[in-house]
Amino acid sequence: MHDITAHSLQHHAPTGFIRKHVFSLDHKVIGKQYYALALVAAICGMILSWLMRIHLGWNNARIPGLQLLSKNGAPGGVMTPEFYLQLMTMHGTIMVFFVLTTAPFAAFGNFFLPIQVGAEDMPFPRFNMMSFWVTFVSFIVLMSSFFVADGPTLGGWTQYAPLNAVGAIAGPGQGMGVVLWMISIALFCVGQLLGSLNFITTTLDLRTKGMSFMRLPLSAWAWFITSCMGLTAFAVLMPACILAILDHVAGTSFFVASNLVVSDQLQPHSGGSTLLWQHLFWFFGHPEVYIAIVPGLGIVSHILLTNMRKQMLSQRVLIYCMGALAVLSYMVYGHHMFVSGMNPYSSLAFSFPTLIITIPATIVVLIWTFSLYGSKLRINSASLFALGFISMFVSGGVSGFFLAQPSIDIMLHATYFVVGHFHLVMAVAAMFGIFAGTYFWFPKMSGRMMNEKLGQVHFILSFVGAYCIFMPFHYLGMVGNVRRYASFVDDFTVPLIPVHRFITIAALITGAAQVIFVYNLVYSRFWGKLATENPWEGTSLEWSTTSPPPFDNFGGKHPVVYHDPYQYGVESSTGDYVMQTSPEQVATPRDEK
Amino acid sequence: MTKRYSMFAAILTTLLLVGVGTLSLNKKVNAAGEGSITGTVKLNGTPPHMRGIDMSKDPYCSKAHASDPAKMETVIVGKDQGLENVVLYISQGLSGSEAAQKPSSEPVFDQKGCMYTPHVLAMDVGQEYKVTTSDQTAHNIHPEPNPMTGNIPWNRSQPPGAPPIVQTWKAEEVAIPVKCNIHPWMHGWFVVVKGPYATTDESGSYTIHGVPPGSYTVTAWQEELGTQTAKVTVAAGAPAKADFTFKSK
Amino acid sequence: MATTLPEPPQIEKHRTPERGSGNGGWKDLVPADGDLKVKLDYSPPPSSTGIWVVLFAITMMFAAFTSALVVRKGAAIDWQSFRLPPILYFNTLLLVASSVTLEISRRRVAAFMGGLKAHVQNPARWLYITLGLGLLFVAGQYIAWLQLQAEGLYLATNPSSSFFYLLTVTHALHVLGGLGGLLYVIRKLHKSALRRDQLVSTARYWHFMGLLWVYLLVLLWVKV
Amino acid sequence: MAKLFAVCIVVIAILSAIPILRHTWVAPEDISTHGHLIDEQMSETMAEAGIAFLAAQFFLAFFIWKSANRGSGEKVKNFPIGAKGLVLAGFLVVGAEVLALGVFGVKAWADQYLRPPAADAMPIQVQAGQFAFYFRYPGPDGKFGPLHPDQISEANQNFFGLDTTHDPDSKDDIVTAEMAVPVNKEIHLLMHSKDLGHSFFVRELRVQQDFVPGLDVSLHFTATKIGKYEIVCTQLCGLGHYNMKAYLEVLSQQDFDDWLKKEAAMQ
Repeated sequence: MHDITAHSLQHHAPTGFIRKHVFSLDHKVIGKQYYALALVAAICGMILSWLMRIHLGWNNARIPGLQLLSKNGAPGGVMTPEFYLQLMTMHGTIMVFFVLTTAPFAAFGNFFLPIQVGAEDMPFPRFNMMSFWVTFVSFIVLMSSFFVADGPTLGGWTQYAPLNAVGAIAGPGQGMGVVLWMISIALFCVGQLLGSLNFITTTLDLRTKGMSFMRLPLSAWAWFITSCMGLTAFAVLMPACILAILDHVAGTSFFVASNLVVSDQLQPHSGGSTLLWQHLFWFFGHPEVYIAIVPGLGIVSHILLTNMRKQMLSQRVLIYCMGALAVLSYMVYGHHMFVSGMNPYSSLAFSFPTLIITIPATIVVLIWTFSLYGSKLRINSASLFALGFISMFVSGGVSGFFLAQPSIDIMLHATYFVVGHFHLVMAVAAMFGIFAGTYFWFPKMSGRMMNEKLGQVHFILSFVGAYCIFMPFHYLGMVGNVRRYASFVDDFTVPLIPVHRFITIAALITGAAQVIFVYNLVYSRFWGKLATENPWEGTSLEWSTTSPPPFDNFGGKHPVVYHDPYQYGVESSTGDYVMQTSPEQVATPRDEK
Repeated sequence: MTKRYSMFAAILTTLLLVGVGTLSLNKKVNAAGEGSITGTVKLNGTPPHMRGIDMSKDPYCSKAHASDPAKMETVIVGKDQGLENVVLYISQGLSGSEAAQKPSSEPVFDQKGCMYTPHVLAMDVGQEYKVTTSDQTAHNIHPEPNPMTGNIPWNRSQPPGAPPIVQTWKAEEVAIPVKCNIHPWMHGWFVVVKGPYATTDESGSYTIHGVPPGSYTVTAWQEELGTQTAKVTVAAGAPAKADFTFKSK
Repeated sequence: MATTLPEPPQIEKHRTPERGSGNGGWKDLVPADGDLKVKLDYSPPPSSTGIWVVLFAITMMFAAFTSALVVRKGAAIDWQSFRLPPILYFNTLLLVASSVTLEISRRRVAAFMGGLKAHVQNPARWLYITLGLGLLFVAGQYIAWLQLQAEGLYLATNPSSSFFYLLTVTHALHVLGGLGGLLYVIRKLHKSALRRDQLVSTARYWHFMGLLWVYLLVLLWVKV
Repeated sequence: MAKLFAVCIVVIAILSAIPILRHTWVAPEDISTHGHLIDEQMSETMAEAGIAFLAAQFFLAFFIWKSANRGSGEKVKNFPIGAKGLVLAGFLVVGAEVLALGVFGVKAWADQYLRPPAADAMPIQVQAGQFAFYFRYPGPDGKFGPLHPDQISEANQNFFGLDTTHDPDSKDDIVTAEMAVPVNKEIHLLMHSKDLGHSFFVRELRVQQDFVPGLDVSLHFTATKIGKYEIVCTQLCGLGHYNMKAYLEVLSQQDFDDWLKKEAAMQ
């Protein structure tokens, strides 16, 4: 562990393919590896969601070739209920863990956190490398469950007990599938813990000369806060997974109650507590949602500032709000369990902090929106996606008003309203953050620009498409359409089927639009036009080095920081901005102090 | 040296195998000469009350039984006390090769009106059987064999219009309960035996075909009333007779 | 035992501010007028910050286990307490002793590196003793498990035994990790490439393992 | 592009609001005594959230339209109300709003969960299992017999594991596959799970509650409208989850008594 610091002291760029591109210790390469993993995972997850949507729109329709994916799950191309649930579980798991957690946090964070604080590398590069490869293995383990006897688990990404522990008798995929899921997630936790260790120490110890905390860019702040959350959350999920594996394999009874009769067979377990799993899981699960979104907040602020050419009304407030969100996220997890049989008084106790969360969230949105006033907004793919993020964040946020209240949750719990809510506020918003970050930082990561026209087409299609998909979910939920149903046999859901078909078509089109992005990414990587050092006229440290940065980020010398980040809208020799590294003195437009 | 010996052994075994093979072939050839066991299975006493089944959970099912309400099928008594769904098989007296013969017909287990037809499905070890559905609602088929026997439980659902599920059982087991979790009242049996078998019809009569001459023990199995055995001697051509009477509990 | 040490390493000075990475970042602000009044004030090397992060994660993990235990026992009708194998108390002594020896060796090595005592005889000795004690502890835990199994208490026998194995095994694994750290430090010392913060953070980890074990022992003693 | 984007935002915001305003998709009519509280809470929240939603989207669109691609000559300005003002507004407006919602919300929640059932409430036990609900009425003696999980056998339709030969209390218990309740009578629902986590959700009743394996929870409600309604499971419980249903018959007292007699005869 410790000699790694020594290693990074005498920095030599590795030679040889393996050390350079596969088992690399360079945080930049690791960041790219994370990004690639997230990209692959996202494509898998999206394809799964397509299959689900098709099945929901046209029940028991033959999907030609589906039987190739799973002979038993889709005999003759007709999707069985269990296969639908398996797809749903895998979609959720892949997206939440391997896309929304890895891309904005692990991928961009790895690449840019050390650069933005002015360090050569993370303090523990070997742990950093391990963190990626452990995550990679956990992804492989998860996907491998598609190929075991009766497929992956169908328990949903929350894997509620005792369904996750009683074994194959409870249904297909509950045998080997669950075990693989648990192992995969436990490994994932290890990977992210190692990552958080690096992020935190980087931010605390490796800031360069002059880089005080308040001079950190907002993105760096977001990653730092996120890594603190991750450290706490994943360190709780891992033990929970261990307990669940023991219940499943070793016959212990942590979560499984006594006298359960599954499919006419009395289970051997005794006295376990079902709610215990929910408490442990959601203590991780709710912060996890914020782990997915907070980096987005930081990235979006960073990008907006660069493209508004002026300062936010207050950077500090944004930082405090992100911190507040992080802290609150641990006090509200119970709002996932209002009707779970938990003490009704604790439901109330959990509902108030949940409502209070809307305050910092609202303030962030207000600051963003009203900072736009009087700015010289530059419209490009990056800023468009950043602005789209705000819109999505609002739309997904307001539905939180409803779900935060136990009384209304009686009506909306486990309906499509919830699905619409978390997809907008977490999934789509976070995805927009990822897209924005990609368009914004791609020049720095690859040394080439992305195609602007394609980017904007991709944006407008994604923006409209996302709303077409996820707004109707709320309406379905308000009627009382229950989620996680493989098909709709309830009489009253029949009139809703047209809505589902509309959603399905929208999903197919929007998904297809993502091909533009992938094409743009691949094409620009090799044939895009070369990027300058500072294409967006940004001020933070990543723009003061070459694109792509050299192995040690700053070519041997060490940047010295003279300014707060985001000195935009000033008169200086360079134009309307001053780099953090330039000693030039300018009248800061409106200082916060 | 050893190599040559092993070579010799190999040739010998192949010869033996061929011999056995031809023998068993001969058996098939003179199948006409084989006898059969026939008889009836009756119930002694008043037939137990078969409780009605409330299928209101799934409107499709309850519609299917709108005219004639569904009842449980654990003990079905036909005209003059004949017991239906009793499986008869030869528990003793069959040589290995005879037991190894597979009947030609493929047993079919259909799901109709959210009930199993037949309620009891007899089959040979390793014989392929087919599970079909005639319903417009999805069922799941969930046999739960005894883990000791080495039969592997499975659980798959069959949405409307899905192709039949074809499976086999690798070990003898009397009997494997089958259920549908989506419709908890749906319950049936797989009876896996070695050698020839028969199931009684609604009048309680049965015939086990293809029994080579010899003396055997025939066992009759009823899910509720248990088993009975009888010794019979089968002569070539002439069908042997074996009647059973179960006492109602 | 390779204990012959070459020249004592140089006295540790604050590293020159020129290197950005690995030596701690500069907290002092550079005023916008550009002239650098740089005080020699730097944050501790990453490894000694990192160790606190690691310890925090471990704490969270065992906190989760603890809450699980409390909830599970609270809900339980089937909880059967059993007598802890006495050897555990002996093991505790071993672990505490190892902490003491490690502390001794840490001071010696520090003094040695600081050049205060140029000729400390074999600063590695106490490290070896600590290592031995640690190994003994793990062995002792193993014996404790064997004893329980002899009594017919296995992992799945009862929630109480489940939690006992869970907590002790997880802790033992972490102790093994600490032993790895010690071996690493010893190797570095013999290569006279040891940095003080490496020894310090290893020591912190080890002491934490001791504390954690005492906590677990009390927990098990009260609850199980 | 900026203008197109701004227009998109406005159009989408309006389109999303229309179905709400026109009540295109609304929850089925409430048939319970406590439901109106939830519905009122719902509409209040909808009003506040809706306004917040529209306002935010419009402001966003407006500022994008105004400030996009302004000429290099112009200066950047700051919004007159600085950060302090906004933060204050956030705290006061949103704080008051959510606080109000929270406080009012307590009323609806309390009526459902904190108020104990009336003494004369009619007890009914519901058991959830893969993938069906079964209901048990105590019969004339008003007592539920004990459950014997080892005797549960769906094959013999002994869904609860009753031992009618040994337990006198179980003898007259009536087990049914659909749930009938007399109108305008408070029901005390005792919830028991046979195997896994399930949930009991009746939209019209404004009632949803999870089953907790190994822990029996209870629920109380009063149905006020005669009719047939759906009971569905909302807790993922396996492959048949989507088809885990039962029907709730709200009957007049007279019909209910007849129904109970009929069911008793079927035992």
